[in-house]
Amino acid sequence: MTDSKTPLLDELEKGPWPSFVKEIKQAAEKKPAAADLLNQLELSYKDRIGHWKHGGIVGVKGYGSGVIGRYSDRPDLFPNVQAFHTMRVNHPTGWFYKTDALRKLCDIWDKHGSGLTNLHGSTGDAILLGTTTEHLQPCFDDLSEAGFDLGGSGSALRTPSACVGPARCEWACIDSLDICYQATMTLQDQIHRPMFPYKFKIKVSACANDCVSAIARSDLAIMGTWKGRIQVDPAEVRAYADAGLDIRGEVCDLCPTKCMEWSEADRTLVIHDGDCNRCMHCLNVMPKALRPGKERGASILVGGKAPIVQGSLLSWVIVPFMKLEPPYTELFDLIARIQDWWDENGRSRERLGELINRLGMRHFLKAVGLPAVPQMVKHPRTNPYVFFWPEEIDKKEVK
Amino acid sequence: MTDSKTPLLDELEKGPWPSFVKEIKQAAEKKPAAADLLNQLELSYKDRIGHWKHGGIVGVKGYGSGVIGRYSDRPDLFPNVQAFHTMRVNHPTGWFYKTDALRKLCDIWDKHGSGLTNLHGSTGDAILLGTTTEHLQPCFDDLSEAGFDLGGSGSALRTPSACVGPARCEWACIDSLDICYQATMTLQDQIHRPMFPYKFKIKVSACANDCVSAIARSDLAIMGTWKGRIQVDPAEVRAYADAGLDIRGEVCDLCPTKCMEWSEADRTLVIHDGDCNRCMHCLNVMPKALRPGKERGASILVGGKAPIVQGSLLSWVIVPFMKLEPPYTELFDLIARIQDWWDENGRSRERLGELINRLGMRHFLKAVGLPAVPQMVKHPRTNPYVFFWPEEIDKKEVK
Amino acid sequence: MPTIELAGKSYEVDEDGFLQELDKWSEEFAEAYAHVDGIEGPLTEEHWRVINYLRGYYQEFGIAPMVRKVVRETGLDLKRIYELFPSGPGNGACKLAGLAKPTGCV
Amino acid sequence: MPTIELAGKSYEVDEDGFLQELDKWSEEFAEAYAHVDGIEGPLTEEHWRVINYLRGYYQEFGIAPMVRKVVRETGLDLKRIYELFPSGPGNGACKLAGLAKPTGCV
Amino acid sequence: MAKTDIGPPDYKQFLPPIIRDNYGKWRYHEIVRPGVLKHVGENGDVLYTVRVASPRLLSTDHIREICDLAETYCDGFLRFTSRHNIEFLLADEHRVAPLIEELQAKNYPVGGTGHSITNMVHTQGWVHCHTPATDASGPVKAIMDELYDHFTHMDLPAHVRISLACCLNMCGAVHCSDIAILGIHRTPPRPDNSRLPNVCELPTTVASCPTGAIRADMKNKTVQVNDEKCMYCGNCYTVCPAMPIADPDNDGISIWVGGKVSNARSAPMFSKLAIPFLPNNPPRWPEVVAAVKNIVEVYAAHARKHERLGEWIERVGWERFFTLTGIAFTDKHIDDFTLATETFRTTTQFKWG
Amino acid sequence: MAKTDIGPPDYKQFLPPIIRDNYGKWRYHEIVRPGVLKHVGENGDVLYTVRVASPRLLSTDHIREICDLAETYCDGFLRFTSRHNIEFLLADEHRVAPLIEELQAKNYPVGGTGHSITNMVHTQGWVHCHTPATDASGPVKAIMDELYDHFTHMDLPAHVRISLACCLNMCGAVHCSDIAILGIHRTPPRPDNSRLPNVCELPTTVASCPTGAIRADMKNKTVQVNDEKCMYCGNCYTVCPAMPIADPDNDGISIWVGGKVSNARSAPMFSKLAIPFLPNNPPRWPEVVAAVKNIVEVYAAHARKHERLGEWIERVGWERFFTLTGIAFTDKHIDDFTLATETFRTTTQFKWG
Ligand code: SRM
Ligand code: SRM
Ligand code: SRM
Ligand code: SRM
Ligand code: SF4
Ligand code: SF4
Ligand code: SF4
Ligand code: SF4
Ligand code: SF4
Ligand code: SF4
Ligand code: SF4
Ligand code: SF4
Repeated sequence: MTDSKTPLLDELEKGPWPSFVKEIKQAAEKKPAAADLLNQLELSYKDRIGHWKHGGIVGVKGYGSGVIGRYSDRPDLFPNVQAFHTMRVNHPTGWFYKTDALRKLCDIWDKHGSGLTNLHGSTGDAILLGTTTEHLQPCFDDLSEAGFDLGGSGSALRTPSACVGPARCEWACIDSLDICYQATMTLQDQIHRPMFPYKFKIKVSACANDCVSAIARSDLAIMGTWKGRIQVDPAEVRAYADAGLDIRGEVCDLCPTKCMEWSEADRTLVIHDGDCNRCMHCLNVMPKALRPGKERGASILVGGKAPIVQGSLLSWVIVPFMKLEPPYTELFDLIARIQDWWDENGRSRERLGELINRLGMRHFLKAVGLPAVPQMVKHPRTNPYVFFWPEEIDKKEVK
Repeated sequence: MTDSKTPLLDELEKGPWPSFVKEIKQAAEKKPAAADLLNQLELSYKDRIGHWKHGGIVGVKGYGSGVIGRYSDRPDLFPNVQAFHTMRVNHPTGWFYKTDALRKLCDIWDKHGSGLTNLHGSTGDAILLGTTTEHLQPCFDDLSEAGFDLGGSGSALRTPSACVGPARCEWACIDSLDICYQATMTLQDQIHRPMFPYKFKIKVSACANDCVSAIARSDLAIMGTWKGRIQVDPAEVRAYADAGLDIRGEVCDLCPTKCMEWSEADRTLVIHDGDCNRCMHCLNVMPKALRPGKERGASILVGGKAPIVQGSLLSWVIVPFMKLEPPYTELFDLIARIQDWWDENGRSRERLGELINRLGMRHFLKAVGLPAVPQMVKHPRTNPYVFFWPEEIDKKEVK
Repeated sequence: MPTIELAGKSYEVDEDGFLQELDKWSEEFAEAYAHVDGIEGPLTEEHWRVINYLRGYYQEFGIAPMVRKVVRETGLDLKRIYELFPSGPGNGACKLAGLAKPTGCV
Repeated sequence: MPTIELAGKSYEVDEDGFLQELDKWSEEFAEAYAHVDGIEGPLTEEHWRVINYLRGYYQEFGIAPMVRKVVRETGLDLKRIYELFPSGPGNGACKLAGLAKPTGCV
Repeated sequence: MAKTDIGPPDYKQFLPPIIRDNYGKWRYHEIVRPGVLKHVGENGDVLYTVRVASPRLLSTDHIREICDLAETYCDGFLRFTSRHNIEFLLADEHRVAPLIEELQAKNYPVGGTGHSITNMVHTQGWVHCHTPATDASGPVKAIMDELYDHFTHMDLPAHVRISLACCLNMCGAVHCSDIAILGIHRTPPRPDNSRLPNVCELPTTVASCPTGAIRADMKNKTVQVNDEKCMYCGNCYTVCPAMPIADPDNDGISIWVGGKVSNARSAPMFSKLAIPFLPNNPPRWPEVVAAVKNIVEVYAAHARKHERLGEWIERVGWERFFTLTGIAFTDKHIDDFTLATETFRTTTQFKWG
Repeated sequence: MAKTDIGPPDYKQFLPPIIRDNYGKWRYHEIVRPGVLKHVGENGDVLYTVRVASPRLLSTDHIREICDLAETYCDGFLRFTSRHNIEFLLADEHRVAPLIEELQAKNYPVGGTGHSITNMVHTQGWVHCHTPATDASGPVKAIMDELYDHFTHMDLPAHVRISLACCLNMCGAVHCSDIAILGIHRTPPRPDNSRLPNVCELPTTVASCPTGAIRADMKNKTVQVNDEKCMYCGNCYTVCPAMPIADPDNDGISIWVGGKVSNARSAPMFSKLAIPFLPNNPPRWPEVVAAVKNIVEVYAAHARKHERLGEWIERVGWERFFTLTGIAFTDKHIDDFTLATETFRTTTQFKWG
């Protein structure tokens, strides 16, 4: 054995996948905090338990969010991580960077922090991993100077994110990047100054493939889709067939609505678009031959979240189709109405989906002014416990 | 218009479907109670409201169930239905009768009651509709004399029922009639003397077609099934094809597991029995060609019920396969363990399914001694809220 | 509502003979009423064991106990209870004990 | 646990400066502690409006009120509250009000 | 005193000889015409069954007439089905036609087999129950008059099972029917505080409410109903007579579709809400009859062979169902009870209508 | 003082010119080899993307190295993906091969496109969080070392998305992953009654418990945990620091399978429990690695092309999944939370195994 102080972690330098241990060691060369992180982590590997204390509430002036406080429970052993807060930096939409901007981030972080980052956090922020309370404000000042701002944390709007969309994808039915960016800019106050019952997440995917997992991970999911016929290029369809694609087996048979027919004889593909539910499968398999329909917009869904407290939720359709063009007034108005209802009625630590579930979808729809449509449900209710509104009841005096 | 006293009900004598109004009028010729029933019903049709008081608790000696008490809320107008109780007579299993027995029932009911019946109630009893408190005991005495007994009501075992099964059906995988009859006889005490938290229903269908709706309407459903290969008669398969049956379209394509292949070329049907889930569809369409496999038994399911209180439940698989041969010891032992656990833990008016739901399937399985198997679930849990038994936990002292 | 006369007092009862003013119950009521439900002779210690248990439970919890509880707590099996109260614990014993008429499941 | 000296008294606080013995809170504590959170000068009526509301709510319900409530009940909008308490209602105002450290959602 | 606990008569004594001989040994069956089943035993024996509709509510004299028929044609053997039809059991093929002739002469509908609409399972309604929100026998009669031809002809894509229950207790077990007709109340119960303390158990009454709308008022030994949380299920009335709920002006009928019980092809399914409310309009409930008929006809026109109503809807989608039937979708169709989230659409997969 | 509320830098300034020119006008794409996408614009422009794996936890110096690469080959333009991979964006086809060459020389895995296993979404673990039941980066590294070839080769039936979350908060949003690795505690929290009154809000703590296992002890201003009702979710610890729950001997990992997010073919699905518990065995978690590998290999051997893990299981049935993988089915797999009844098998349709 070596006389390494981190024999367990050293094991994780081996193997073909990039090693986070190497990263920490690299930073540790310059940064005592990174070195103590390594040492504390080794202890965790030995003890099989974390060595951070609970919580921590620190921040920068004028903001209530953007920093996660963290303190070691063994400051005696690891004094350089006694305080080891992370700063959540709002990423540029779509996670696009020019290197000069990235380098600036690195410089700032070398100046103020551990030299370790997460690119990116699973909400999407550029996470600067580990600094002390004293460095928070100066670090923020430098970030701001460099054109960066913090992302969300706490009971705030969290940093919205978007799929790469129109920047690099042929299927984008909406401008996911612009919508996300405009939402981020418009709702700055909500991001920085927590004022909701709990966190609120917005994600934008420009088609139903949902490359940012909007439907699973956001309280409000905006997902591109289209109306009308899928655009078919018959020649390219034949080209796929010629190239050996089994169109019946790989496309038609897997179409969830079985609305496609491939005729081997005359080598044509017929799509009964009225039955298509725009699942994207056929387009995914034959991108060169099929394109989304021309009338484009988004479905809006709400309620998605991880399990705590009532169990995980996938988002629910509340608007089947909304045209989305700048300045996205209809969308932002709707978001405002939704947040207002939630903020007014939600209990502490109650996500939007849980509130709708507790009070009933009908109350939500009425409050935000949306009509009930069958697209909102997999199927109508099976239980007979139906409420009627007072105005629907015959008011004749009951004997 | 006529000068009928029942102009509204008279409307329901018209039309091709048999008329219950005619039945009541027929009985009314002999029975004042039937006449007042007609009159009270006419009032209900006028008022659009029932005219029976709440509840009523009457019975015969030694029994706590079998009679539903009923009193008119207008005895002033309809004195002959002031008391109008129904007696639930346990039907002969499979609803088979010889006319002499049926005639005996009629005679007894003409002597003691309104002359009106329901053949049958939706639990399955022969319902004698309407008599007075005084007549209950003598009527029961006569019934008993004639070889009939009362069925269940209240927090008791309800009259079990069974599909026609082996008596007239080629698909019967178990002797539904014998099982039902033996259960009825063995559990007499539970039927007549309510002692449970709530009602308990047992139904037996001899195959998955479930002609007595066991899966939807009973706390304990016994449903015939088989293991091994479906018996195929290739000649008869071909005969169906020759007669014009579209075997691919009407059989294979509708097979839920897609485990059947029909080759038009060599006119043979291949079934991948390992994938078959014994849904019955192919046998239903080609009864002459396909028969259930040879190793037969039943799946046992529990928990089915109507919506009150927690919402409707369909029954849940708890034993995928049980051989069922007289004297059905394994079955009756299991029923006893189930009822015992329910009776011990159930709250008042809590059906078995609701109790399992409240306490958790794992507690139920442990108490009744059944192993967990994947056939019990549509899919494993999606929430991470997993309990471990104390004995599964490492007991080392927690620091 | 019918009225019934027992040992010189009058009680309001419903069609099934259940007391409609529960606070009017007394031991005399039960004794006098026993015959109505086909109980011959005076109430025995076993009858009283059931009645007292029912009343105690009802007073404590506001509901009638489940049959299994009655059996366990009185030490009388169901067969015996039906011998004591031919119309059963619900119709017979509860009625004598002056409990609200059992509802729910019929 | 760090200890902090304010106006001659010593208080146990956690790393973030939250009071660890809630019953030691006093108006003097709040006044003396204000500077720690970057408040210049003495606490104003508006500061006290927020602090008193927080304390009253906490005493009544055992929890800190949600931000919307604070805004509504104090009549101070969120912007003003951040002016009064630069580190915000959770970190700043609750700390001075001597409430338990807000947890949950970070 | 009468013998107790003797149980029902042993059914075996009621089985006709041909059934006793072929018990468990049937080989296959055919439906030779609507209402007539032919079962063939392994040994070649043939049993004919003639199925006729019954109003279920039968007078003793009518039963005697049925007995006469059974004696004339079936050696006195007959049975009833799990859906209240009457089945005449004949070992002798030659008696089948004469039986049917006499049945038709006497206006007994022969049918209910195969891809038809068979008898409606139903309940007591105003005839005998205390909680109904509608009548049972009346709507059944009115509906079946209208659907009569679907009983006597096997002209539908698959079996259609229609059931009716007059209140949410669902004695008709309508929760898994192709089409379910369900009586519903629409106004909260009205606690009678004077009677309540003497006739109701407070804890039971409170516990009876699925939505927690009832609070016990311990001081007055009565209860209070939070009208906003009450969805009129009537369960409190079931356990507490002093909480009447019937309301002639607001009681009525809801229509549910797409349930099934059999495991054939698809797993059993619950019925789902199609029409939240139709008025009680006796004696013939024209709105209800028209609604049921519309659903049946739209289904008949669009479903594929062997496809039950619910299977058809699952295939084409609920949005299409509402479009094709012209039924309005409302917020009442959206679940808000305990498992509601399971019914919300958690995918962008849907059709425009 | 710093300017606040400026928001992130405008992404448009970071888009390479070819993207600005073709923004919203891409026509199709191809995967020219694992890790290399070719997007073709309507005007014929071609953009190459080279995707490489990242450990996500990056040192500034390493980021600078990445910047060097981007400057050499991509005029300084790059992006990160929603699963933490790095994408080099090249307008010039000729620079693709040299870039890949240098990447490989520097041990950057190129891949993660198409029917492969791409980077694992994951969380903080022992590196930075206070509630983890396991580490995050360590298990990810160990698993991806083992599945490395599936990153660099598109040799699976469909996309396989693996995620890890170190506690039930599920910051890795593992609830909809093909394979999810989830840290779990297995012993109840241990309230510290001396600290609790000063650091926790009682109502919040009580409300935090999904199963109602916590009761407030008003007198002592603390709480009591009913151990039998506690399923160790740790949510009470999140809101109340005085309820530590970590337990080195009983914390560990559970494995979940069959979730997906996309709406392609099938609707999004939650992941379902496959293995309730595997021990924390640092530094390389061999049991976890073996379990994940087994699932991947069984899936690869049996699923059809384009069939996601969950789609495959839905087709063959869960009973078959357990048989093929050899994973034991236990009572823990059976749901007992609020929507449990929806997961029970309400049909006799099942396979024997
Ligand atoms: C950093 C990050 C994980 C990561 O390594 O990427 C993270 C880290 C924490 N999350 Fe998270 N969450 C992160 C994304 C998520 C996501 C994923 C997402 O946003 O798409 C989820 C699931 C989606 C959702 O919101 O439902 C998520 C669901 C939670 C929850 C459970 C919330 C719920 O309603 O179920 C908590 C618990 C809480 O809020 O108290 C939580 C709480 C936490 C806390 C603050 C721990 C706590 O209880 O106080 C963690 C701080 C870790 C640390 O020390 O740095 N985190 N958290 C992610 C944020 C980085 C970023 O800003 O980009
Ligand atoms: C007579 C009958 C309807 C009929 O016309 O066929 C019937 C009639 C009543 N049922 Fe029922 N139920 C009848 C079969 C059913 C069924 C169907 C079945 O058994 O297959 C169900 C649904 C299946 C189930 O049990 O879940 C059923 C579910 C109920 C319920 C709700 C139970 C639940 O757990 O959800 C109640 C309410 C209650 O128990 O308090 C109820 C209560 C009642 C009461 C006793 C009313 C009450 O609340 O006190 C009705 C008495 C009517 C009367 O005045 O005669 N009845 N009841 C059926 C019994 C006849 C027989 O013995 O053959
Ligand atoms: C007589 C009866 C059983 C009894 O013990 O009384 C019965 C008898 C037969 N059923 Fe049934 N079923 C009977 C109620 C049921 C029920 C229960 C119900 O409707 O309440 C069901 C479940 C209904 C549901 O799924 O909602 C039922 C679902 C079936 C099925 C499956 C149909 C499907 O595709 O879903 C078959 C198979 C078939 O017909 O192809 C079947 C087939 C049969 C066969 C062909 C069995 C046989 O080989 O003898 C019998 C003649 C069917 C016919 O009418 O064409 N039987 N059958 C019941 C007649 C009721 C009636 O009067 O109409
Ligand atoms: C770069 C990225 C978006 C971004 O903004 O960062 C992206 C980019 C593309 N996705 Fe994606 N997807 C990306 C995350 C996702 C996610 C989210 C996730 O995994 O967390 C999903 C949902 C996953 C799920 O369902 O669980 C996702 C589901 C898809 C699908 C649907 C796959 C399916 O059959 O279920 C397609 C279509 C396809 O590939 O056939 C798709 C297709 C594509 C295409 C082909 C779109 C295009 O034409 O450019 C892009 C290249 C795909 C490839 O890797 O082969 N992308 N894609 C993400 C790359 C992550 C990574 O580093 O590996
Ligand atoms: S979500 Fe759709 S539009 Fe967005 S990147 Fe993915 S495939 Fe393209
Ligand atoms: S998008 Fe999906 S549903 Fe529509 S045609 Fe293509 S495969 Fe079928
Ligand atoms: S359930 Fe099966 S065995 Fe019984 S009668 Fe129906 S089809 Fe025949
Ligand atoms: S019984 Fe059902 S699952 Fe089995 S082969 Fe026949 S149709 Fe397929
Ligand atoms: S459904 Fe309701 S109203 Fe109808 S019989 Fe049953 S309990 Fe009575
Ligand atoms: S009717 Fe139903 S919902 Fe309304 S109070 Fe009574 S039990 Fe509750
Ligand atoms: S999953 Fe849990 S332990 Fe891991 S980072 Fe999120 S909150 Fe912390
Ligand atoms: S760990 Fe979870 S289940 Fe256990 S007491 Fe805490 S909140 Fe409740």
